[in-house]
Amino acid sequence: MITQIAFIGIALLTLAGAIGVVLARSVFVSALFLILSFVGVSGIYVLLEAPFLAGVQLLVYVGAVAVLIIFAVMLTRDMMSEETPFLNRQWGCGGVMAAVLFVLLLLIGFIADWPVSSAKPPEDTISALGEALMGKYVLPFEVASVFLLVALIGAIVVARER
Amino acid sequence: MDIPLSWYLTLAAGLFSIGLFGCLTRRNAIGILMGVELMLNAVNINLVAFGRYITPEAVAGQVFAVFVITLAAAEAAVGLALIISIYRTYDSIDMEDINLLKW
Amino acid sequence: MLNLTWLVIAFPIAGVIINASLGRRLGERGVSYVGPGAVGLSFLTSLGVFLSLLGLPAEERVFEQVLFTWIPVGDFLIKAALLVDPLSTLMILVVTGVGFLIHVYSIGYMHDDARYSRFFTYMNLFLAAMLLLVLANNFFVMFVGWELVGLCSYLLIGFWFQRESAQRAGNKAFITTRIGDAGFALGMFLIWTTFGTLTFHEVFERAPAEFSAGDPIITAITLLLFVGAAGKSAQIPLYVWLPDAMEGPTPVSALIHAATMVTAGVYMVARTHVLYELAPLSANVVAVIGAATAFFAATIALVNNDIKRVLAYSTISQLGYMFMAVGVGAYVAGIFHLTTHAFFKALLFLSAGSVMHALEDETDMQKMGGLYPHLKTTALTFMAGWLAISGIPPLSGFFSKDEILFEAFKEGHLVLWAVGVFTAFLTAFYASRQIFLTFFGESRLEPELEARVHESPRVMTVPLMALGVLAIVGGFLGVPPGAGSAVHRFLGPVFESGAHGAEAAAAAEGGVLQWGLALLSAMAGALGILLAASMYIRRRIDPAELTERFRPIYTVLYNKYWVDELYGFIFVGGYRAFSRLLDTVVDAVVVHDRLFVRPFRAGTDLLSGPFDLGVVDGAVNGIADLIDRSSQALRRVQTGYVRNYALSVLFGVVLVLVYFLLV
Amino acid sequence: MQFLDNLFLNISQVIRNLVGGFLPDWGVEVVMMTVAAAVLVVIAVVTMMFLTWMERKVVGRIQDRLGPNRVGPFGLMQPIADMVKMFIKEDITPREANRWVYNLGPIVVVPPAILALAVIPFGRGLSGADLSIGWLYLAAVASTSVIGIFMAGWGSRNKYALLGAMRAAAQIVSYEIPQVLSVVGVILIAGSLSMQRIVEAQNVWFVFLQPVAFIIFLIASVAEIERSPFDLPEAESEIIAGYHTEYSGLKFGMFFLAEYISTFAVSAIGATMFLGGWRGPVLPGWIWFLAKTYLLVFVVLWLRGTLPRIRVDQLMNFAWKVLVPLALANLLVAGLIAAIINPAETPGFWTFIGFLLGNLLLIAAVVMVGVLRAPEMEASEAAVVGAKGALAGQ
Repeated sequence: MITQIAFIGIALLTLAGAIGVVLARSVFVSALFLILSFVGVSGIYVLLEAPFLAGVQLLVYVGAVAVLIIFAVMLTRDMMSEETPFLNRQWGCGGVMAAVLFVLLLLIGFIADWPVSSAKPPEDTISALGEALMGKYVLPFEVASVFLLVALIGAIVVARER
Repeated sequence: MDIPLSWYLTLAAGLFSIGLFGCLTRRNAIGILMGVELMLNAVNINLVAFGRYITPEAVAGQVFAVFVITLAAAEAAVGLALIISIYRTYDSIDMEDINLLKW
Repeated sequence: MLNLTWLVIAFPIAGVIINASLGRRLGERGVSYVGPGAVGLSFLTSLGVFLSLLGLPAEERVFEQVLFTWIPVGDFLIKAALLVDPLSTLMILVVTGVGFLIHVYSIGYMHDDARYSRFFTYMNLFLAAMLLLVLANNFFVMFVGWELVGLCSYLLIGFWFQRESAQRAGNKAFITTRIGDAGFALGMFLIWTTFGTLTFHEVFERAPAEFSAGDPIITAITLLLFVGAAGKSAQIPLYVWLPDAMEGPTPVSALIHAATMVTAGVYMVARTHVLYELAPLSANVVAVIGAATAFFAATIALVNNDIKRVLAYSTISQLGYMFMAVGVGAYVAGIFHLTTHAFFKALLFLSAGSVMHALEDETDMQKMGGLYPHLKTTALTFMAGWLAISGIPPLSGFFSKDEILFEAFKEGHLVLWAVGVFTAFLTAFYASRQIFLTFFGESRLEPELEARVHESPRVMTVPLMALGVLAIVGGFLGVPPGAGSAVHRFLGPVFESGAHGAEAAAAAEGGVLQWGLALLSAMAGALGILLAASMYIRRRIDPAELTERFRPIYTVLYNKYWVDELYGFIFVGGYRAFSRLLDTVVDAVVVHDRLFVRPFRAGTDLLSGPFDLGVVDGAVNGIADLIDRSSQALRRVQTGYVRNYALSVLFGVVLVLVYFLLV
Repeated sequence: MQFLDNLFLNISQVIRNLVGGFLPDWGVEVVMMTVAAAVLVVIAVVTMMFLTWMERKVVGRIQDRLGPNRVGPFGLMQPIADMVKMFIKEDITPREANRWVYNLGPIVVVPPAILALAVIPFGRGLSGADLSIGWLYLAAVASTSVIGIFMAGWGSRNKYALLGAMRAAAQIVSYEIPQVLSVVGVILIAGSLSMQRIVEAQNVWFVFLQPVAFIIFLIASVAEIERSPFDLPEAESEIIAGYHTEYSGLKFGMFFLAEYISTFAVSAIGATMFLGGWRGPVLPGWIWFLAKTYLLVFVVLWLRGTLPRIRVDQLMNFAWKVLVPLALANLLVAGLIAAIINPAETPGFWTFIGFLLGNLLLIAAVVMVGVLRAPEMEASEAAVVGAKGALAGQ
């Protein structure tokens, strides 16, 4: 009961943040709404019994990605102006298509007979996750770290002033 | 477990569609990037929810969510670097101005 | 120790690798250590294998070692595996032992040759291949060794490739043996389709169980295998390459074309004796061809004047003896003769090589004579070989040859026995002729050459002496004749698997009969020697006069029955005529003109005119026009806005989702 | 003594029993959480007030002054007076400011600081919530503090405020990395992210096992909370007061609140992670904890009274070229040693010796690198000074 109330609250917060991202005139305000949405998703992870992901979500998305986006906003725009019109000319068409997609995804989510299991997640999710990352998934893990390094270098090279 | 799986799927679908809408309609390149981030978050919710509800004893869902987060971080870094580079070249990041690659 | 059998092959391979890669840098001295050293180590290993085999009870002396799985393709599974039993052990002892002596000899013989290290590379490679052939535990690995020794034979015969005759001889050997190899390969295929395996022991276990004696399939297999054996071991009709192979360096002739490679055929027949015992027809063919070859080659050797070619024909003749032995089921006798023959024929060749070395590569015996005082060591060792091959007791040739003849007689092949005895007489005659022409009588050398005649260096004469001792005492392996002798006790169990072999072993105690027969053939040999002595030493009978009296026979023999010319006429000439026919008639007239040129002209006339200009050009230009116009219209789709593309992708996604939801 | 040690736990048990009489289970949980949160907020506010007094006293003494001494005994009532002053000041909003963002800024700044207190173990079993992801939670919460600063800087529509916000963001994002990395060594030894577990693992204080990490943590933490000598975002001589230039009255007070709570929280984390937390002989655990925390608070104040502010270019170089590599090297050494001697099974003494040796080697290596590169560093310093700071130019 209480978790359902919590879910509805967090979900509404998340969706509200997302709508704010899309509809805010100012990109900076968009970014703030994005943070709201990220925090909401973090809450969803807590409800899903994934505390580690919740922490990572905050650390990476709120602490890093959002800050990066805000930096980019400040580096690329004249901060005193708000842009008009902030949507392009295909917003109507795009909106309809997105809505159609939403309906279709909902249909799939409700029609499909998901094989829900009633088993309990492991007691210590963090060690289970750590063992999975360092054991079964060590190769993708290493690839991901190399990927991050490449992205880091690439970002520096691309953004550097020549 | 008193929250049905479909609720999470609904939330993810909504988040995805909103992010998609942002991607399709924002004029600002950073806005598009934010739409992409929303979509990635929606995907992550799905991954973790499916992992929690269908294979709770394995952590595969969370592992993949970790990889997606990694990817998203890298994508944000490179994407924003590109945007800054574009801004230096065109003095604008309005995607309506950037249509060089056309007929 | 048996687990280390692979080392026997590994040492020569190591020698090959070292000499091939570092030969130039090692210099002649280094190569002289590496090449013979590798073989020496291989010999020591073989000795170890032999001793550990002796340590086992007689019935357990079979050891197989799988080195690795080589070709696993579905059912077709080939394992690189070694088979160590008394037969293969004796063979590797002979191969490495004689091979080692010949390698040592080669240090002196090949001294200062421009391609010294390459010679030893080839020799080591040959040894490795031969050992692989002998140690193989299945037909496929044996075939690999078989082909490799053929390759080495080609390389070594043509070693002095500056000489055109050497090139031709190499090609001839390679092509002739290839015909035999084709037979072997076909036989192998037939074994595979019949038994579904190529491993020796599986084939030999299943053959007697599944086929009765005289079964046509087994006969076909054995005949095909014998084609291979005949090619490799120079039997009628595929013997023609061996005399020409004398173009190679003499150690090669000694090692490959006398002691080891040519015996591969005998070895194979002995190895597959189980099959031959199931195919009496094939066994008879083997025996008859062997006897015929023995006689035939001996007659040619009577009149030949080339010191090495006489030995070559002698080799063919002795191989004939061995085939006769295995053909009549006297496998132990055949292998025994193979062993003793390896000793004395290697000795004869090396001694001949020593003579040539002294005479600066002169090979015509008519230009020699009276060399005994100059070349005492060589002459003495040569004479040991001479007496051995002539079957004079108690030298080695006597025991082994007589055992063959006795077995043939005992098995009831009286004709073969008679031919064998007569051939023994011929053998003694031509061997004696060779000795007398070379070392005795008056010198027919050119005077300035005679002054330079010198004995060979120690490195050559020591192997000669070692082989000489072996040729003299080797026969005692077969004493007392029959099942009690060392060689019978050692090899016997291998051949007892066949009922025939057991019976032969039991009846081998010949007693008086055997001694009587032995005396007869020894007398035949003595007669040959006496006849030769009276012709070439005492001059009681003038060889020239004899030639004149039997002019037709002499001409036939001197020209080697014109076999080469016959082959040339039939195969080469026939092929040429056939090609000419194809060229002038079929190709030029029918194919070119009627089939291609005229229809082609007519067709092109039609195509170039209306079709090309009208239909093709029209279609091409029309399509290009169409594409041009439609693309002009379609290019507007590429707006340059990423959002448009993304929207179209989304549209596609929605369509796919709708499809999946509806279907 | 036992009673004193468990004083607060007993109090909570009493409340639980009281409430449990008339509420369902989940209602009890809600009430207990609310009580804990309220207590934490009270602690936060009281701490902030005490710290303002303490700071003025300590810095005064360092500068050979008396500090506040008029209101109450030793001037202890001074914070109350300041608060009253702040309440009655005029609340100004710039005309061009984005009203929503401007007003939300100070409100968003405070929660991260207070949230950090939730997982800090004040005594045995005495923490708001003993999360299994303890340290990750702290890092995540700390990283969100940038958002409020950004909102304040951007919402003010003031160039100084924006510059201050960007400086703050760059500084916090940069120093977050060595801060997190330095604690990873501790987590490696303790084998858990949970704060309580980390404290329980400290038979030997981790400051002795990880001295280099402790120093890195201290420096990075001071930079995180933007205190002197890392107070560039509010460097009054360069950019007035940074992101809170436009704020006044209670909103300005919120920034103050956040800063002092952060100072306390960081010191508390340091005490927990490196100084053995509530562990100590004789006295109750929470007294030991407060003593260690205030020791670290004193060190932070001491730094302010002693060191001059560093330059912007030095700030970034120091983070990325010194602290991050050093933290990585430390992590490598700690990992190697932990792999060689399993700290969970080895007696404390040998663990201590092993890690101490590792750290000594590390320090020796750092000193060697420093000596070798000294001329080069000086040259690059000169070049940077000549070209002015990259961030200062924006």
